[in-house]
Amino acid sequence: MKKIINAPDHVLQDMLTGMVAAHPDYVRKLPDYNCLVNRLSPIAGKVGIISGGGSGHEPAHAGFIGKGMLDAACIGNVFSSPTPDHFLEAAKAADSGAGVLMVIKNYSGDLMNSQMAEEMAEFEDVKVARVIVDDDVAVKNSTYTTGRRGIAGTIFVHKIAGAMAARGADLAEVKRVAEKTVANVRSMGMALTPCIVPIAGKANFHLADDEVEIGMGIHGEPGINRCKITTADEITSVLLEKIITDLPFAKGDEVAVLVNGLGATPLMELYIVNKKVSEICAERGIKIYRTYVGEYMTALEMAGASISLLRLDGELKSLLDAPADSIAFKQF
Amino acid sequence: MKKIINAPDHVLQDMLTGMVAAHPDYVRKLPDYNCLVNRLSPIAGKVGIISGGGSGHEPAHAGFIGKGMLDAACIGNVFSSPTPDHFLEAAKAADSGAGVLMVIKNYSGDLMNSQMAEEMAEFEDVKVARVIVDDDVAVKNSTYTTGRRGIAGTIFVHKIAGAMAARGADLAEVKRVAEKTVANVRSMGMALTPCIVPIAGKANFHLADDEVEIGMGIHGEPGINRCKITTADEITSVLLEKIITDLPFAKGDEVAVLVNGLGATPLMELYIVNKKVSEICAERGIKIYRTYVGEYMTALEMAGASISLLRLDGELKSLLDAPADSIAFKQF
Amino acid sequence: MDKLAAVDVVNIIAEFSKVIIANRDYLNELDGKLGDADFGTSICAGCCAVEKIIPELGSTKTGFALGKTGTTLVKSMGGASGPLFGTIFMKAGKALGETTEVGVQELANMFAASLSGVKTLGKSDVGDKTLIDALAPASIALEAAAANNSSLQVALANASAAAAQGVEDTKNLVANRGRAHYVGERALGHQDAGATAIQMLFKVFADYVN
Amino acid sequence: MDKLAAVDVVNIIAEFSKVIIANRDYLNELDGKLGDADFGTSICAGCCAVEKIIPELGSTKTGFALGKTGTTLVKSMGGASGPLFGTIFMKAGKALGETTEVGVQELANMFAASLSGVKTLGKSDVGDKTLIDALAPASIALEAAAANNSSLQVALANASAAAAQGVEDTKNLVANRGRAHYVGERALGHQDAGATAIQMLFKVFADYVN
Ligand SMILES: Nc1ncnc2c1ncn2[C@@H]1O[C@H](COP(=O)(O)OP(=O)(O)O)[C@@H](O)[C@H]1O
Ligand SMILES: Nc1ncnc2c1ncn2[C@@H]1O[C@H](COP(=O)(O)OP(=O)(O)O)[C@@H](O)[C@H]1O
Ligand SMILES: [Mg+2]
Ligand SMILES: [Mg+2]
Ligand SMILES: [Mg+2]
Ligand SMILES: [Mg+2]
Repeated sequence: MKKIINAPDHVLQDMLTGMVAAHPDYVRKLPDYNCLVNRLSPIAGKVGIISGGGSGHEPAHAGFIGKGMLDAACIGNVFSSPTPDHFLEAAKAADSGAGVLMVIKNYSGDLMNSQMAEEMAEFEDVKVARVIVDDDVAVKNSTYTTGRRGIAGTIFVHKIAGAMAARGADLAEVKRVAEKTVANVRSMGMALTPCIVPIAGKANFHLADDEVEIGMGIHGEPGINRCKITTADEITSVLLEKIITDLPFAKGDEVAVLVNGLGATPLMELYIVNKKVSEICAERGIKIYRTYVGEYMTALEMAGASISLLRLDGELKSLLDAPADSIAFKQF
Repeated sequence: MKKIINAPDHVLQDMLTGMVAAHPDYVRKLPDYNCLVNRLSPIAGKVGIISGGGSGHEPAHAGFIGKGMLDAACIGNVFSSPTPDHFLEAAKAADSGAGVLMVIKNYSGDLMNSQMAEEMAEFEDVKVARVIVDDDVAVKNSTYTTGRRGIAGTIFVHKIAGAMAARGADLAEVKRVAEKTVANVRSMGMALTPCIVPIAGKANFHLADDEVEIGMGIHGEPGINRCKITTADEITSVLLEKIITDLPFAKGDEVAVLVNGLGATPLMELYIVNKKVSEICAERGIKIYRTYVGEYMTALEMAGASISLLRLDGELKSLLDAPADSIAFKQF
Repeated sequence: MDKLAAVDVVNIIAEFSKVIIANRDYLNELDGKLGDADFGTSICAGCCAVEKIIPELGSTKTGFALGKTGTTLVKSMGGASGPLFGTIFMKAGKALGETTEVGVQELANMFAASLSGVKTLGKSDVGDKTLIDALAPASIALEAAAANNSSLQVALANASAAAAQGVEDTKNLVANRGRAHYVGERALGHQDAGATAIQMLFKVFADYVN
Repeated sequence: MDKLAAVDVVNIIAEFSKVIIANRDYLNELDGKLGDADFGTSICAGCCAVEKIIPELGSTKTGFALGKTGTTLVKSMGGASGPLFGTIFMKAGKALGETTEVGVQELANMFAASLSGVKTLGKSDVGDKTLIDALAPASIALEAAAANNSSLQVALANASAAAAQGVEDTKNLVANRGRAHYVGERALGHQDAGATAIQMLFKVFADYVN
């Protein structure tokens, strides 16, 4: 294991310290909790949006703290859900009295810990709602899930819910658009290399020099199949085919595209993937409204990429278009 | 070699196509030239800012096209300078009549090709000035350079020159602040793994499982020494020591910090590096004015990071603070 | 020994923590076959946190130490197993409440509560190749012992044996849903890590009363 | 053959392109010892582009084909060697200008211009372990031949031999600056790739007049 770290069990704290040092204008850390909070939150009258999950997916989730996106994030150890008290404290810090939406990816750990936090929040007079993201079309069940995994499509949920909350909508309305986003977003990924959880010290699977894993999860969970690497065009076609037929996305639909790097994939390759995404969408009469290319939801130093498509209507478009000023997602 | 590409000699064209497809609101491509141009450029009365060099450093350089930064970029094959005609066409596309500043990193190929373009520009009635960035304190000479290499500090030159041009300053003034930036920025990097130039198909050096190369260049050029990997704190100290004593940065100085990933390094690790950067600066009485952490100047899928420090005065601060809306560098 | 007092419950919790900590690598290894090899690390973190609060567990109420252990596990473990093991202890503690003595009937009540809590939270059931496959048979054994007026020793020996058999049975399970589902046939032959920790818990109980 | 006509210059350019293309891998390999192993690929791309414009090089002016070859190399090569090899041909072409015949004196003039162009553009000199270490001795040989009124055959044979010796000498150079500097002692024993291509150019000239 070759990493720029101090010790496997210090990575979370060191990272949080480094993040706050880098972005004091965006975030502060709650003393004693692995929670970063928008420097401006709670914002009077605004529904709070929080996200939480294991670390190792940076910039997700704390990187999306900022105007028009998240009010707070709680961060667990690498690939491991934070405990309920961290979810709870993040919610409390984000709550202005208008309630808090928790954006949770569909993993048993995240689900259970956040559910406990939701129950605990009742006693603290914080109104909490949850939205569960399960955008990954690769597999029905996986290592940590019953049902589909939540992956990069989560970014769209942050963006849309964040924009709706910024408009002053109430918790029910914010939850409604978040669920609408979940209902309309589909994703799938693939990987070229494994990643190493610092505390484990070694990769938990192996891919041969000419193999890729189609449908790989963001913790290295197996996907649909392992095959010989082919061209970017072919790989993109396979992922997009599965995504498009799942919803299904149809001719005339307008979509937002997210080509997401898993950590070690050069931006060059992500753009090469996007070339084919745009070609396939054009062929199928799917209109691309906006495209995001970069690292949004990573899996440590895994090489690979995921593609997400979000079907848009007028409401989602205007929410997606709204400005956002978070650490890692900025839009004028 | 395991890459998400279609063919080694298609990577540049495929990437350019994918970039334009992703960001049609930011960039257009010049037909027949490997140049991306700001959709709004030339901007009447504004000095044009262009940057150019080999590809493989994404988001550099085309990713910095946008309001308050670059008007155009010309892009060569992987790690190989574009030819003079591409520099020339980028300059012509960026020129509103107020002249064009070329931001060039100090590599023989980039220097010579851009110099030829500068000479050719005379005949096309485009006023061109060049600024040569050589911020890497690691080695005096290297594979492609006489003198120091230009690395991630280049981003600051784009930002400062871009902001000055946006203010309406003339070419001489824009060049002055660009040179002031070069004079005040120092960088150094390190790598954990090599990268593979697609057309070569194999890494051009090897690092053992427990080795790092201190002072590594952004094309895999050797640095100061190869040593056993230690902690993030120690590695950061070594880089920063060299950077600080070079200028030198002194107690009371105000600086901008850039912790830059070389491609495969998780953002988590970059933040861990930044933790130590902020600690060392605090110890030394160097005041951090702004910090940027992320991938700005990469070397394909190389794992590693570089640190840049820019000493600021009032003028540089206000130019650094100016808003920017480029593809990969956005600031409200 | 006929009944467990609050102090016995604390001793059992302390002993359970010791056993778990000693089996960290083994539990990681088991999790590695079906999951991400972190269950040992995770529950060990929980038990270390529990060890630290042992001095604070003194009370005459038997439910107190269990409840406090549960919330400590929830706060210190994370992952999927944190809320589950936390729930096991929290529900057990809640079932005992202010009771000062724990007999066979109380044991049956508390683990029935644990079981139902885990099923609700985990949306899982017997046969999913989880800790439930050890907890459920142990719970049934305790209820049978209570119905038969068995001694504490016999009741806990039966529960421990049932849990051990449950763990053994997980080897033959191919789950239809949940985390073990995706590995499918590959899961065959491997016992579940969480179930193994449950078996350790019942063994500690059984050994303590002997 | 006493003088080269414009058509001979074109033939030589065509032959040079052929030789370079045939030596692509070899030149890459040489560059790999001191640089990034792309010189063969790079100059080969240049020569392929030149081969395509050979039909357009017809002219009575000897400078025309050389100049056009130079700009083609500049436009198609990139890297460090593109501007340098482009300059060699462009400056040579400019030195000949509208001249219709190239004798020894003209050869000496044109390569002197090339050499000075390369030195200025590359900010480099003899001893830097670059193509200059082949070009400079060849250029000197041509000037000597012109001073001695040597025949075209003798002049080019001497130039070719001088370039070859220059390439050989690069093996013993440890550059003080420039790209070969950083490899230091490790550069010893390896000949420079650019110099090798220059030697090939002079060999093509020499062979052509024989
Ligand atoms: N939904 C569930 N219901 C019951 N038990 C579960 C469930 N999910 C996981 N478990 C138990 O938790 C154990 C895994 O815990 P752990 O490794 O800490 O969690 P994670 O899957 O988050 O890494 C499994 O061995 C299993 O017994
Ligand atoms: N500054 C310079 N002056 C003269 N020749 C040079 C200079 N830099 C490089 N060269 C020549 O160019 C050759 C390398 O060319 P090439 O591999 O195409 O360039 P790059 O270094 O950009 O990869 C070297 O073998 C050397 O002869
Ligand atoms: Mg886990
Ligand atoms: Mg090169
Ligand atoms: Mg696990
Ligand atoms: Mg080279």
